[in-house]
Amino acid sequence: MYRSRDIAVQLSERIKELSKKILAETGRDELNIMNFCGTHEWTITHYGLRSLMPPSVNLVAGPGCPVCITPGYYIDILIDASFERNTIVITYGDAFKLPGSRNKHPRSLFHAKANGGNVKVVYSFQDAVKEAVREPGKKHVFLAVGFETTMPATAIPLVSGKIPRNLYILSAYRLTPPIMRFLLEKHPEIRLDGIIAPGHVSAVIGANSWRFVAEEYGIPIVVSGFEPLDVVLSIYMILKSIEEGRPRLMNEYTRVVNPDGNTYALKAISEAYTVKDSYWRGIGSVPLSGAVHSPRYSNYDYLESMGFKETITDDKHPGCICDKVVLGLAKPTQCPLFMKACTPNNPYGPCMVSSEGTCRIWAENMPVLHGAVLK
Amino acid sequence: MYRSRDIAVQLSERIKELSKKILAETGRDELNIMNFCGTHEWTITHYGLRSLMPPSVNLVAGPGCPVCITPGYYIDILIDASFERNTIVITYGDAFKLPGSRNKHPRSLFHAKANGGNVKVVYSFQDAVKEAVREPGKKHVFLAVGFETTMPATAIPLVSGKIPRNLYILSAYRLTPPIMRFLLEKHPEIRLDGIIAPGHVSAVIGANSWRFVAEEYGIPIVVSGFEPLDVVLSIYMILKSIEEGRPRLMNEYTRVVNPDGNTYALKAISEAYTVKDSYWRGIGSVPLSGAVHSPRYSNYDYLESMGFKETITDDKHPGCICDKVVLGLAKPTQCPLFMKACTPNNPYGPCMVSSEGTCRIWAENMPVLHGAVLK
Amino acid sequence: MCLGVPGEVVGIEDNNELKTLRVKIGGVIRDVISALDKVEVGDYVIVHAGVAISKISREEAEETLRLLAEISGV
Amino acid sequence: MCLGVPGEVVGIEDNNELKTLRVKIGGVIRDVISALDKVEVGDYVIVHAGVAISKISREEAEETLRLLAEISGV
Amino acid sequence: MEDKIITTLHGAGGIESWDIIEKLIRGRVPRDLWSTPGGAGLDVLDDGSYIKIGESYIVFASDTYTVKPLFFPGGNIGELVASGVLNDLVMMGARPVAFMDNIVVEEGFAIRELEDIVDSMVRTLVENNVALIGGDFKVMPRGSVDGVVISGFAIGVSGKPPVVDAIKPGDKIIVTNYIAEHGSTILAAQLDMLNDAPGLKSDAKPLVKTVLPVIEEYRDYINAARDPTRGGLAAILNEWSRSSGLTIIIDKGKIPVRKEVAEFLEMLGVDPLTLASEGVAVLSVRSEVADKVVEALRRNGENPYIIGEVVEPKSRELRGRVVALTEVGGLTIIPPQAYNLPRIC
Amino acid sequence: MEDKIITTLHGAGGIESWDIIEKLIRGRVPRDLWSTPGGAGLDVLDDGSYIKIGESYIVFASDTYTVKPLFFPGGNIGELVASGVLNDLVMMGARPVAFMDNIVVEEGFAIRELEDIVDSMVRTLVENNVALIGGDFKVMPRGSVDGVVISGFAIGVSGKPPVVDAIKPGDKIIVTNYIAEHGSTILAAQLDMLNDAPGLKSDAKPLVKTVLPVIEEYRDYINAARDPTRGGLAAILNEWSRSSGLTIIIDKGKIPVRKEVAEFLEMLGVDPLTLASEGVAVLSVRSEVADKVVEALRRNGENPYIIGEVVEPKSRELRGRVVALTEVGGLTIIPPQAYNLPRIC
Ligand code: SF4
Ligand code: SF4
Ligand SMILES: [Mg+2]
Ligand SMILES: [Mg+2]
Ligand SMILES: [Mg+2]
Ligand SMILES: [Mg+2]
Ligand SMILES: [Mg+2]
Ligand SMILES: [Mg+2]
Ligand SMILES: [Mg+2]
Ligand SMILES: [Mg+2]
Ligand SMILES: [Mg+2]
Ligand SMILES: [Mg+2]
Repeated sequence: MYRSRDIAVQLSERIKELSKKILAETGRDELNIMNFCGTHEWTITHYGLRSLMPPSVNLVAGPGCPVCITPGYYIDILIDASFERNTIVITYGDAFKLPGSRNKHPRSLFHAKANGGNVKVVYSFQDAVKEAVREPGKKHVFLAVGFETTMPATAIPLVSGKIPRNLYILSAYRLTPPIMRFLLEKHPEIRLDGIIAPGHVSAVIGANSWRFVAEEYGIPIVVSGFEPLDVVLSIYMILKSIEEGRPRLMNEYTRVVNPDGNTYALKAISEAYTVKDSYWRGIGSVPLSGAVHSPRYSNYDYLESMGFKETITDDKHPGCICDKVVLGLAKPTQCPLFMKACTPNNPYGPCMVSSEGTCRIWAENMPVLHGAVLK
Repeated sequence: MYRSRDIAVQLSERIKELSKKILAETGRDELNIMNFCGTHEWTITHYGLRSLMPPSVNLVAGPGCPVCITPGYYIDILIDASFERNTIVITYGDAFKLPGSRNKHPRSLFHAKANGGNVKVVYSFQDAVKEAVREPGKKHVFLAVGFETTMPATAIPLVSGKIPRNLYILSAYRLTPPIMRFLLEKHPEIRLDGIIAPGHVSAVIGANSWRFVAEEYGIPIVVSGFEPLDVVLSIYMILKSIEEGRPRLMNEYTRVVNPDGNTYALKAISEAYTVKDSYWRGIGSVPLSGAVHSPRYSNYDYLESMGFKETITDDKHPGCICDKVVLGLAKPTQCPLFMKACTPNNPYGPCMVSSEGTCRIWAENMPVLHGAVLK
Repeated sequence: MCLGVPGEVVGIEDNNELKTLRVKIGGVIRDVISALDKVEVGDYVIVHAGVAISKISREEAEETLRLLAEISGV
Repeated sequence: MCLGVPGEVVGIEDNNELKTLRVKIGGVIRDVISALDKVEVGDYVIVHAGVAISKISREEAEETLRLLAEISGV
Repeated sequence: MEDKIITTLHGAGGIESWDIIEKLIRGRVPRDLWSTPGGAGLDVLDDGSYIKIGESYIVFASDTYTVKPLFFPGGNIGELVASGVLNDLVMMGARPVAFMDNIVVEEGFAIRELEDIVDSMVRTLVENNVALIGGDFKVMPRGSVDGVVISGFAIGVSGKPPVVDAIKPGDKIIVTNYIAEHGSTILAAQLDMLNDAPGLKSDAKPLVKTVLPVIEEYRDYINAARDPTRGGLAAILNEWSRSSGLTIIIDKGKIPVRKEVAEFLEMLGVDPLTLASEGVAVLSVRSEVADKVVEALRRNGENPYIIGEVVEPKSRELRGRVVALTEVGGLTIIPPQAYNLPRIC
Repeated sequence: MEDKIITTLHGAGGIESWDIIEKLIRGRVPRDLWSTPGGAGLDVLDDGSYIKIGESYIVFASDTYTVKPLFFPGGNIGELVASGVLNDLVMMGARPVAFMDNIVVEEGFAIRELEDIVDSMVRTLVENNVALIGGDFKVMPRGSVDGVVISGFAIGVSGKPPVVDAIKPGDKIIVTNYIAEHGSTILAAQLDMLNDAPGLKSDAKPLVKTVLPVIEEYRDYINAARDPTRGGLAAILNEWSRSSGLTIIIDKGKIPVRKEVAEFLEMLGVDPLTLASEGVAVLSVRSEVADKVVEALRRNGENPYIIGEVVEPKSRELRGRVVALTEVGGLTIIPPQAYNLPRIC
């Protein structure tokens, strides 16, 4: 039902009508709707939702791709660790090909593995626990990337005391409301007419976490599910709220997200982690936007245990404008390297790496993004 | 020159004449000459020397094949060791396929390796030292098989203090004069008309070590080299000494062997090793015929360090008459298993394993051993 | 980010402190960590990276489908 | 047992306590442990399992060959 | 900065594989030795190659199987190598007559398991009346190879010129059966999820009896045939569009993916279009016979669907691209992406 | 008690190899599928196989190379796979026309080295005017395979029936060049003795230009041809005598072994007869042309010797045996023994 072609076509008609009306009433040329979350971007691309939009409705990808914003020096550290005797680095598939900040080989955990580093890809943190139990004589380091959605994966086992002593966690977790606020605060130049808020993040932190967007910045925001019709419906809801002149917080994903989130999970998270200012790749330091293990669990914290200082180095690759792309401030086609020195086959910047990276998506979908018609 | 066909043919003529004369004079049917040493056996087989002898001259293989006489329980111990974490068993090629005493898989170091045991084959003890230096975190055990010739390989490095602490030696060394005396003493039923003494053993211990054979037992004995003509000449010398009625110690291999041997090497051996009663596979315990590390070097002794007691178990395979074959008391064809349950392809007893094993040699050479002619 | 898939809870195991759920995700049955306070067999949950992070409300789901039908007129 | 091959000493190295010889065995040049008291470059030795266990006397070798020739009449 | 070592991407069947084969192999062989006179080889880089002897075409295919695990639901490496290599001949329109197997096995491997593997391989050959005329058997020391690797080499004959892939505008694209069955099974095995996903099963099977007769019957109307192994359907369609400069449009809603497979892959975030089949053919046929081909395939026991068509590119950007009409009616480009990892986002 | 796992002996080319191929492969294939009608395959277990198409014989050979090290004095695995597989065709009396390579490479392998390997392989093919018409390229994860393994498949044609080994009483045995050159080089490399033995060098080379013309010219007089690879000369002569029931007598003094090779092997106690050559042929030819064959080979640059002859067995025990007249005039049996280790006694 959430993938019905008939409903999609009809909804897309409603969206066309509504946008036409809004543009006529406001005298604007176009409307910018930011999908914060990388998985929304995946839904949009995979189901070709942009081609269902009228040309005046831009769907702008936001900073919700963890591959794009994870600091390169975490990767550098783990590349080195993977070559240590008796150390095994464990990662989700997503971060496997993420380049570090150093301009030398091996540049990613994928390449480290090809060069003989010990790297394993797992589907879940529990698989990492199993690995560590299976090889008690070896040190294991788990790269914990992700937003609030993913934090329970380590927080719940941590507070339950179920993690073996030879498994360390490198917390690359980042928090989403702070980056949203940072974006709206520091970059007023980007005009957003609506925001699609991350559904599964909200399942943990609650829909109310986004109320400030509507109330403080006057931008309609919808917590959305990830089926293609969820997204199309969310866009419709945004336009409707613009049309009505009532920018507000809406929840399209009520079947999963409630106003206050998962308080049980949030308790575990706040027990296991402490919030602190953190670096976002290419963007810079964002206040209270990251998480380290709280003192009680600091013996599981890889950086802490190994004595690494989180010194923030500039990990932009020269010429790459990924920072602007990630924040929705520029389109990939504005990057001089796009499809020249930087291609999906041979990525230069982080946004070209992951299948959710905006530059990668543009590179692969240019023909349809540009509105080329088939018949 | 030592492989000249012309000389060999002429010498073989002389041997025929001489043996005819001796048989005529003594009224005997045949003459038994024992080649003590496995490498002499190799020369005899490889160059087809038996086919150059008259039918009345039997060349009988003696107990000088280390593969045949090394106790199976050494192999059992090392098979187990090869499966220990961080232990590497190192052997000369000769002992690689030698079966242990247990009637279950894996039966040899070769099979242990195939099953995942850590086993390395080296050309020399120095290669074992290199391995141990290269992998300092692992325990290495070197299987030191051999007679006096081979003892300097470990004795010299031991007394020079040049062996890393992670390299242990399992001394399976055996001494040759004691087994010779044992054979002559305990088995007067085997009538030997002459003995070819081991040339390279004698290079270390000196030709005089064999004087007792001639003086106490009245059997002519020749220290011989390993080229085919060395062996043929030695046989000639034995016959000559019989003909002259002067059984004595002779030295055919004067270019390498002197009367007193290598006193420098003997000093190192007596510093590093202590003589003791030892077990010979299938034969039993022979007084003062083996060597363990002397107290000063006992921390390199694998059995001592690991607390193994040299308990002598019967490691004969039921039905196998290898003990008698090794002592020259029986021919392989007298074994009921020969070429039935025991073949070179699927050896049952130790004498069928090595290319020097008497049963193996007979199995592979029966057609010519039986005197089949070609034309 | 945050790929999540819906599944039905078909079993619950409480290993002192750490609760795991046996979840049927289409034809796949998998043990996942529970990040849920209260959960029962028969509940539908969202599984993300091997963790059940949220329950799914059947009524709300129907409500959304109703809304879709209403707006699209299909 | 005891495979031994003749070779010519072409170099000597004395690493405190352990003497090694560089020996030319036909076309092969190999470092072996010396079990010999006195040895000089140009000497011929018997190498067994990577150890020089004995020197070879050129005169005695010739004597043996002479003996072979004499007995065989070749 | 290009990487100077081989990575698993080079063997995954996507762009990196095409590149390395281009640079490492094809670029090093003089053009006149890409094939024999009257034959085809590196010049076509198709499922197989052929030489011409008199009026006959002798067709060859070879592939090496390195699959882990060696035994999986629905088959094992022995069945796989036989059916995989025979299928390449079928895709060329050739009738397989003989096979050679080169087996490389690790010291310590259980003979019993090796027998099971060979039995499966031989059974597949026998069932299709293919002779096993030779091969090789090598043992590598423990730790030098993981279990068993088998190279298969198959020989087929054809009276007509073999099918060399050249799609034409107007062609219909037919998929003969459910896709991604093999790839999803292997992925589950590698993630230790086979117990979790009991509905998965490799589709490994030879197409000699079901697809070959149809190719033979409609030979003059079949412009391309390929088995979507490494890289899956996405890789093949991209190869076809790229090499022809045409556009392929597929309707994602029509691609046959079994429910159990779709659900499993959705959980992992992996696209079924990128996963291997080992008992499926993709055909590009002239539209006038498309329905008849579907019917004939169905009669032979396959489960075929017309999933799309070939068109002239409507813009420069659409040259050589594969466009999909999605389930909800949107348009998206299908890139050739062969590296599949579970993802959390 | 038989061992239930694969050991390195099973791949060494001696009796254990014959046994496993018999039990594992040949015993599992129905007799009517050992070859195609008019062709030869498992029924002859020769250097290659063939099928018959009209009046032409299409001949095939395949071998997998797992050699360690990959680079050695005198060549590398790329040159080896090309010349080795072409030589099998030459031994069948067929002219090679095409080649396919299946490369399996370990993740992390240097592309530069792989290029060197492929360059050598291609050069060997080009020099012999053999087309490279296809193949496969697979990457295995690090640790799953040691470096590079290559399977080669070669295709040749012959107007006459290929040479299927069947020695006859009275035949002379000819060895075309020095033996054990390749095997001793590899053995030295594996024992880390290459620096000690600078005179060693693999003989890997194709025999297309030197031996094939001679086989073609004297085809009707050549009863058997084989390249003494795994197992060396000892294995081949034993195979021939065993399969024919005849006796082969060789004169050890006439077997060409280069001095450097002989000296090195004597030091280790390894028999040159059991070590591989990769650029040598052994021929069993009717005595009336033996000298002419030797002369023709020598004109083509080879270094041939008549080393023995085939006779009727003079006793039951001599049936299927290889007897050697030794350097000193003694007689000894040459067993097929393929496993070579240095020994101290
Ligand atoms: S195209 Fe490449 S270099 Fe340019 S912004 Fe995107 S990722 Fe960075
Ligand atoms: S034939 Fe076998 S069983 Fe009999 S004595 Fe010899 S080794 Fe022992
Ligand atoms: Mg194919
Ligand atoms: Mg192929
Ligand atoms: Mg294929
Ligand atoms: Mg199947
Ligand atoms: Mg094709
Ligand atoms: Mg051959
Ligand atoms: Mg072959
Ligand atoms: Mg071959
Ligand atoms: Mg060469
Ligand atoms: Mg042949």
